[in-house]
Amino acid sequence: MTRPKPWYKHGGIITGIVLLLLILIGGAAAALVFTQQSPDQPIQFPHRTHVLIGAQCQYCHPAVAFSAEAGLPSTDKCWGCHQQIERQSEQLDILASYVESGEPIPWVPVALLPDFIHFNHLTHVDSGIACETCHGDVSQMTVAEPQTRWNMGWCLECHSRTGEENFVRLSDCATCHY
Amino acid sequence: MAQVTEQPRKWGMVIDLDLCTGCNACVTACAMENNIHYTGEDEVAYGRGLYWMRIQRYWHGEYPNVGPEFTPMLCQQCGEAPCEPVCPTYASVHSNEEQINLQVYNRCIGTRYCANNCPYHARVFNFFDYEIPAPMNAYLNPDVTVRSRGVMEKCTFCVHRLVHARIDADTQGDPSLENEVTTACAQACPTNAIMFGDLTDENSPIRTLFERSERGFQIMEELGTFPSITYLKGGGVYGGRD
Amino acid sequence: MAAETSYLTGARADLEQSELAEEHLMLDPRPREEMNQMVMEAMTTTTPVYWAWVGGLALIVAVCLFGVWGYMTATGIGITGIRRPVFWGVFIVTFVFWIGISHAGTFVSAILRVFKAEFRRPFTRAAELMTTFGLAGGAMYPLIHLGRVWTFYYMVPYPNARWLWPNMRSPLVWDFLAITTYLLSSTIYLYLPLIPDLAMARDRTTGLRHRIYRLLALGWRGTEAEWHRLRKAINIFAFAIIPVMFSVHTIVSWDFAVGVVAGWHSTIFGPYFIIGAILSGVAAVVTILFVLRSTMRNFKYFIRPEHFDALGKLLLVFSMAWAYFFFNEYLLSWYGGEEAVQRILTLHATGPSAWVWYLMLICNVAIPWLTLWNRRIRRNPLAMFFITLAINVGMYAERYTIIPLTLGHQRMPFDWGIYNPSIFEISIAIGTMAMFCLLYLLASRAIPLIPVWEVQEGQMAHSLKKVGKAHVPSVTELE
Amino acid sequence: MITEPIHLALFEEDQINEAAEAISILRSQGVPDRNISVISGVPLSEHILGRPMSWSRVGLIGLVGAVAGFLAALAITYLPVLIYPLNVGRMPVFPIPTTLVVVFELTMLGLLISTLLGVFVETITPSYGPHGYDPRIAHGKIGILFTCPPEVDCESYDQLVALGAELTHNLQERKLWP
Amino acid sequence: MKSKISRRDFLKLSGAGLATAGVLTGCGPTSRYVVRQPYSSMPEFGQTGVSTYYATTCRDCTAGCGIIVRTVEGRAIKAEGNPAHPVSRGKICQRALTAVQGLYNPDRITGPRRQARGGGSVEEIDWDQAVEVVGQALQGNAGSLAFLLGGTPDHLFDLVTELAEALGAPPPVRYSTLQMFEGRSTLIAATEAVYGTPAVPHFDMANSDVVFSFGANLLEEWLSPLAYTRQFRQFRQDAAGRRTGYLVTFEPRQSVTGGSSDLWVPVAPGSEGLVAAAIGRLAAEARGGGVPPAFAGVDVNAAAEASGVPVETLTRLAEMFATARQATALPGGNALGHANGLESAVAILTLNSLSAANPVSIIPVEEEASAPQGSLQAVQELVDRMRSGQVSTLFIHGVNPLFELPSSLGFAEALAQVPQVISFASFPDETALASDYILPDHTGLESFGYQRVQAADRPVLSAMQPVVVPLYNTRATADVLLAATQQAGAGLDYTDEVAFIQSRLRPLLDANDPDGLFRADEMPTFWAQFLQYGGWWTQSPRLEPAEASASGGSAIRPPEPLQSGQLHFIAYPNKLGDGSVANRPWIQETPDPMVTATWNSYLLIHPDTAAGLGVRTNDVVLVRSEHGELETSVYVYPAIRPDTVAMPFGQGHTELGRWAAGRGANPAVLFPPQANGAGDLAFADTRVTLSATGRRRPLALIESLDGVYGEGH
Repeated sequence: MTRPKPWYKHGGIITGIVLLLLILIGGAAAALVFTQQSPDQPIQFPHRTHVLIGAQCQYCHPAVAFSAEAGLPSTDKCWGCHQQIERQSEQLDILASYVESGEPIPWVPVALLPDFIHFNHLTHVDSGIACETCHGDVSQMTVAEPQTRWNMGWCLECHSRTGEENFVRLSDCATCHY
Repeated sequence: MAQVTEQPRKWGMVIDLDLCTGCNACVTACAMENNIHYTGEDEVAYGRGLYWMRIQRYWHGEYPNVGPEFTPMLCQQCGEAPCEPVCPTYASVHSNEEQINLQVYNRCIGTRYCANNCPYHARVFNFFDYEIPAPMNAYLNPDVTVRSRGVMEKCTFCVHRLVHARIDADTQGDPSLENEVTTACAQACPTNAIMFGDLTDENSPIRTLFERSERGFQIMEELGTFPSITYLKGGGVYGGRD
Repeated sequence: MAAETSYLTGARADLEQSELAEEHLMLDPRPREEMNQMVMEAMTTTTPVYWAWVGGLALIVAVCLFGVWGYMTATGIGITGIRRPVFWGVFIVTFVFWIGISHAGTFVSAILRVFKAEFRRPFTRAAELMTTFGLAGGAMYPLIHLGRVWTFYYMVPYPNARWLWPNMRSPLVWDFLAITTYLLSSTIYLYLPLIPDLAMARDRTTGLRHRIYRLLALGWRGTEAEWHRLRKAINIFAFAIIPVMFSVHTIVSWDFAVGVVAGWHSTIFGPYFIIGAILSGVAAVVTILFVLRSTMRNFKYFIRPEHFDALGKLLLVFSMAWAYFFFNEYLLSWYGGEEAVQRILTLHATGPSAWVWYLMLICNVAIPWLTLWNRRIRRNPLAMFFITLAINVGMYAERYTIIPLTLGHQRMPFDWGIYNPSIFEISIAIGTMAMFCLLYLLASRAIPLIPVWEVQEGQMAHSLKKVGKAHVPSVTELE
Repeated sequence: MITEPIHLALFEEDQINEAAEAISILRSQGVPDRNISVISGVPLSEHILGRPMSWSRVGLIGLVGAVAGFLAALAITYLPVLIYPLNVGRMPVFPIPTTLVVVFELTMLGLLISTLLGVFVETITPSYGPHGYDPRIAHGKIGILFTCPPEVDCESYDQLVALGAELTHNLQERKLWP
Repeated sequence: MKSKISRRDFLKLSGAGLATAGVLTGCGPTSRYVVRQPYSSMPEFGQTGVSTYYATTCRDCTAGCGIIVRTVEGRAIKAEGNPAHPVSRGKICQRALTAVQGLYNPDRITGPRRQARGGGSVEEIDWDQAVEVVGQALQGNAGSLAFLLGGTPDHLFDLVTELAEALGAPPPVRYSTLQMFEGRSTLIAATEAVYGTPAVPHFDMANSDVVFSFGANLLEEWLSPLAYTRQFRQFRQDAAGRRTGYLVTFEPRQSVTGGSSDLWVPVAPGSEGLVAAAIGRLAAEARGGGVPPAFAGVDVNAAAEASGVPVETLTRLAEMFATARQATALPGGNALGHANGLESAVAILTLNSLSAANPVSIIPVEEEASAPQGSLQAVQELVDRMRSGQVSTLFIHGVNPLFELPSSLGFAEALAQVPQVISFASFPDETALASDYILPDHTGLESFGYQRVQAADRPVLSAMQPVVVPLYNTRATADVLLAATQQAGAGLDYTDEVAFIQSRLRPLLDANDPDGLFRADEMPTFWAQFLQYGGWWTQSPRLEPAEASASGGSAIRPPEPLQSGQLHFIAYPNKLGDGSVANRPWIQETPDPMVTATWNSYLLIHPDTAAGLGVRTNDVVLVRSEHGELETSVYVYPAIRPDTVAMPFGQGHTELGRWAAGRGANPAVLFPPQANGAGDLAFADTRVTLSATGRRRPLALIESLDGVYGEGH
């Protein structure tokens, strides 16, 4: 006489559980991978090339010096240089088409914080924080790549290194959330 | 932020009830500054208007010697705020830097405990996602978070202005920039009945009024909340004729 | 046991004995096997009416509780009647109500066990089940009432990247911890004495049920070591769960009492709430015992008028205790003369919602006091059913008075507000009620509702002793 | 472990005195206490049956759990505010009265959960004594399981039967869990 | 400037709403859904992330307050007071604060259209067609043209006046409900009668120690609410914070001003002038030195009886007035909006001459300021012309006559007689939808212009400039008219609106006033500073004390006694003003100061009267006058005369978009078409009867009625 198989050894149930787990894990993994990839940009802007020829970050993103936001360069600014130099890439033709049409270039922001966080570039630049501290080494990037470490603990960790009396101010909720 | 070691400030407000005409300009100014949603007739009628500030109007006397008593009521930014310790998630928390009471929207899970425990009824709740039809959402202030459904909100003493003023003062090396900051209600108030300033600043015009005015009182002082707002009693006779 | 019958001679003694046996379960022993069969029969008998109830309740739970909750999550808490300044309404009232109900099991099975009140034996489990399911219903409300339920985990202390933990100074976190503790421990406390009965059921079932009971019975054989261990564990629980029980409702009361809200800030709230909770819990036990007795097979043997009688006496005592606390709270607040509190107390009695206040007093004081002194009423299960229902209505009204009606009339008359519960809130409250009934219905057919071994143990310990010319029941201390 | 055959002497539920007598007979026959175990449908204390006290560590395990809960409570109350102090309502950062509540709850939670764990662990821990079972136990019968060397068998069997026991020999060891 | 602005591109945060939703719920990478569109060319005056502030002038009433609008990346964020502006001095009222909700109102008219009147077919046209339509209309018989404008003394009025003159058309007719409610024409006429100059006088309240306000709701809606509220502050407290000043208000309904006054005297409607005259007589007697002829004929007892104010009170107040260092009497709309309004105004103004120091002064007037003010009389003449078919084309701008005018005037019927109606409204208001063409003007925050400020202590020409690029396909009415004029060859040779404005600035530039806010050698610099500062004004006050010519005032007729069952009905403007801002949700949601009501109309009624009628707050009553009827909820108001009911103006729109339409009731249907001696509507002479309907419609109140008025209120 064979004992009946316990319920948890039925093939269907095992398959179901395995499938469910796969879906959950797969979904989580896909979400993780997906968020860590650069989104499609209208132009495959080569940050690397521009850094290599010596362009400073603030040349194209000057607003960091006077406002909370970094800002994106206007088409005019791109064209200011690129109409002078030889077009070596078909990406520049895309730029040229935007210049002709006068349409804004629909960049997809990568370094984007939620609405309830009021990050201020000005103060960070003013206190000498280098761009790559947060944005990674763009000299190795084509289009901007998302950084994995942006979370509140990371912000606070850096703030806590500014010294105890500063940390009172820099750990205040209203520093970022209002 | 180059040097950040000076004494923390304590922001405070003085509201002169003798000058308050009850015009409600502060209410609208607050709404327009802080991206406060309108809620519509039915919701207002049911006590769900999102007023961070409201003017209470009581009556005194009998006809014909009858008259209103106006009290602008907003978050008192208590030193010992009853709303703070009851929040399970630190969404209502005291700012050591500004000495005000903060509401961190993204941390709020909507228990509404703080609102029950606020003796001033200064807190309002986002019962729904209130939509502002396009293009009207274009006027939303980018410095102030747009609150979503299910979070508590309240007067912030225009903390975004305070933070921006501090950043300006620090980065431009001009501390006076921070002294000029004021809240939207005080800025709008046609009679200057609402005055805002830094209570730690010796030269601040409101410091004397806040601490020493003989008309000064604080609402529900007996609860030991240590409000940051002093009201100056109105209606009485002081100094002048009659 | 029945060994003493030889002492009794004559018809009068027989009559006396049969009367006593009819009266007392403990003096009406049946062979253990027969009792086992009775319990198993009750557990396995299902009628179409039963399934209709299960189906109906399941539908109500699905629609009124989870459906409406889902709708509320999708649209916002605004579909309730909550408004400024009444930010807590039916949800919190029902929450406190369920937490109160959940005191029944612990009171019956822990306190009565500690004090060796023998009449508890047949219904400890029924009461324990109420605790667990009442808590399950109550514990949902802190989630339901959240504005953003999807972020509820901010309340859970877990390591995170934000450097932020829950605020351990908030009564809501205490609530969270206390309810978690109480839910877990009362579930365990339900489970431990169940093990021997599960073993019994294991030996009498086949198929899926057998496998489940086998798993749950942990290989129970009934050896001395197992009994010893079980008893020790039960003793630890009985003593430890009593302070937990007190702490739970005290902390629930602190949700209100720590506030500066006029009418809430009272040091008496802790015991006041506990007494209220026990009152409503014991009343709910009576209610459910009546339902069990009249619907389940063989239960008329186990649940007898003597139990209603005993519980009725308890209810009367607790009703008086509740009235004492109520009066205390009322008198001192009134005497204290704080304007806001006085105004609230006046409004409770005269305001637009005064009927709630009067309902509370009628149901909690008038009805029990007028009826429960009478032994005949106490021994009438149907009467007790209605009386205890009324007590729970009264306790609901008490919580309603304390929460929305007090919140609506705080220190600033300009900002008073009257709260009107919406259909959605009421539906969710009904939904949890249905969920409680549904779980109970399902459990009644899943586990032995009578702790047979405890009944047998009690029957072994009881005997009739001749004192002078009378035969009186006597209890032998077997432990 | 025990390879010797297991015998079961079953008594009716009201034959407690006889069962106690049977145990002393077995003992006098040279069956050590560890080779006897009593199974019953209601708890019968050792004193009633004249058995050595059985022991349990449930209490100790519970105590350890309580201490663990206590420490966990202190940790989650105090450690986070040490890292990142947040000020609420001008309460002290380490307020003792509020901590007591958390400490109490978590201590009790630790105690109660570990008591269950103790029961569970002790149940699944291999135990001494004959491992037999008879479902009639739950009918209220009292069973005495024993193993004994073959030389003492006949005499003791007779004595047990004389006391009213129903004897079963060579009981199959049944696996009851999981 | 204009071309620069039109080149400006928006930074469109198109996905921001989505991002907010996504992030606040904590799901997913928002960067997937947000597209950020940078400038294709960065305007040199806009920097990313930095606010830009533009000074302009509020157009929501005729006071002409200077405002500063904060813009961020091409979006107008918030209006704030212009600290330099002599009218607002950095302060602001609710209406101006919500200006951005007008600008971004989703119900705006997005382009020129031809339509069937009364909401029939709508046909989008382009601006060339629109200009052609206007041009053809202008080419027709000039005598049959009619322009109906709002009351604001702005550049458009000047342009249309000039245009009408050039075409030989009748001068533009103006109407402003707010000016009607403050009785501005009556005030100007009375000022001419008393001081010899037709102007809006300036009352020096700040330096007075006693102020008697006869129906002037100066804190809420009078000549210049912000300027007079500021004066009130100085009057109420001196620089050291001591309480000074004693304010007495004479009005049947306690207004915001009455609420802030030291003594509120509930006089019978229409008897304010009598009271003023009686006080004048008593004060003159108390002061000695003879009673001025204007007050000589006053019977104090009769005045006391007619007004319901005891003689003792009058005497006490008169003594206070006589002994004050400087006492001011303010003639307000409630006193002037009666058949005896002009005489009352004269009496009240004359009362000022009894003050020890003269509180009244006149601003030296520009020649335009003497242009006719809007009044009911002028509109009535227009209606008569329309009705008799003398008008072929009616141009309407800045006014909503179908809503604002008393319906008893018959404007709606007269409008039907006009073959072509061209509206320049920005919003689909009642009149715009009853027009043949809507050629939408820019809203105030999108347009250029100037406004002459009439109620300041100095000459002020307040500047208007666009703070954002026009949202829609709208066009400045001035540009449309100029283009059409050129098509019609009518001989106005301004290239566009800005050129016209600059031509009007030229005299200021040339005058080179040393006290002017700024001076410049040529127009571009002057223009730039004009826009930058938000206008031109003199740095110091420039007031000429007004000398009363001692002439005898005519006798003031006492008000007609009420017939049985009748009540006085007083409509008053509150936050909603003339109702044109009723489509802004936050002005609707802002509570009324005295009633705390939002979003709807209500009828203020004395508790005793309400009890007699058997109604309580929130009950609906039927209000009936000889000329019409309406239904509204009641608010039992303790500070109103028992024989008077009052109702705010501004609700009761049938159109004007989602937030205004179908809300409340419009008291204009009750007004009689009678005018007072100066041609202003005698709106306060309305008599009504009330009847309860048995229905109940709760008002959206901020207050708890139970809490404030006790249970059962």
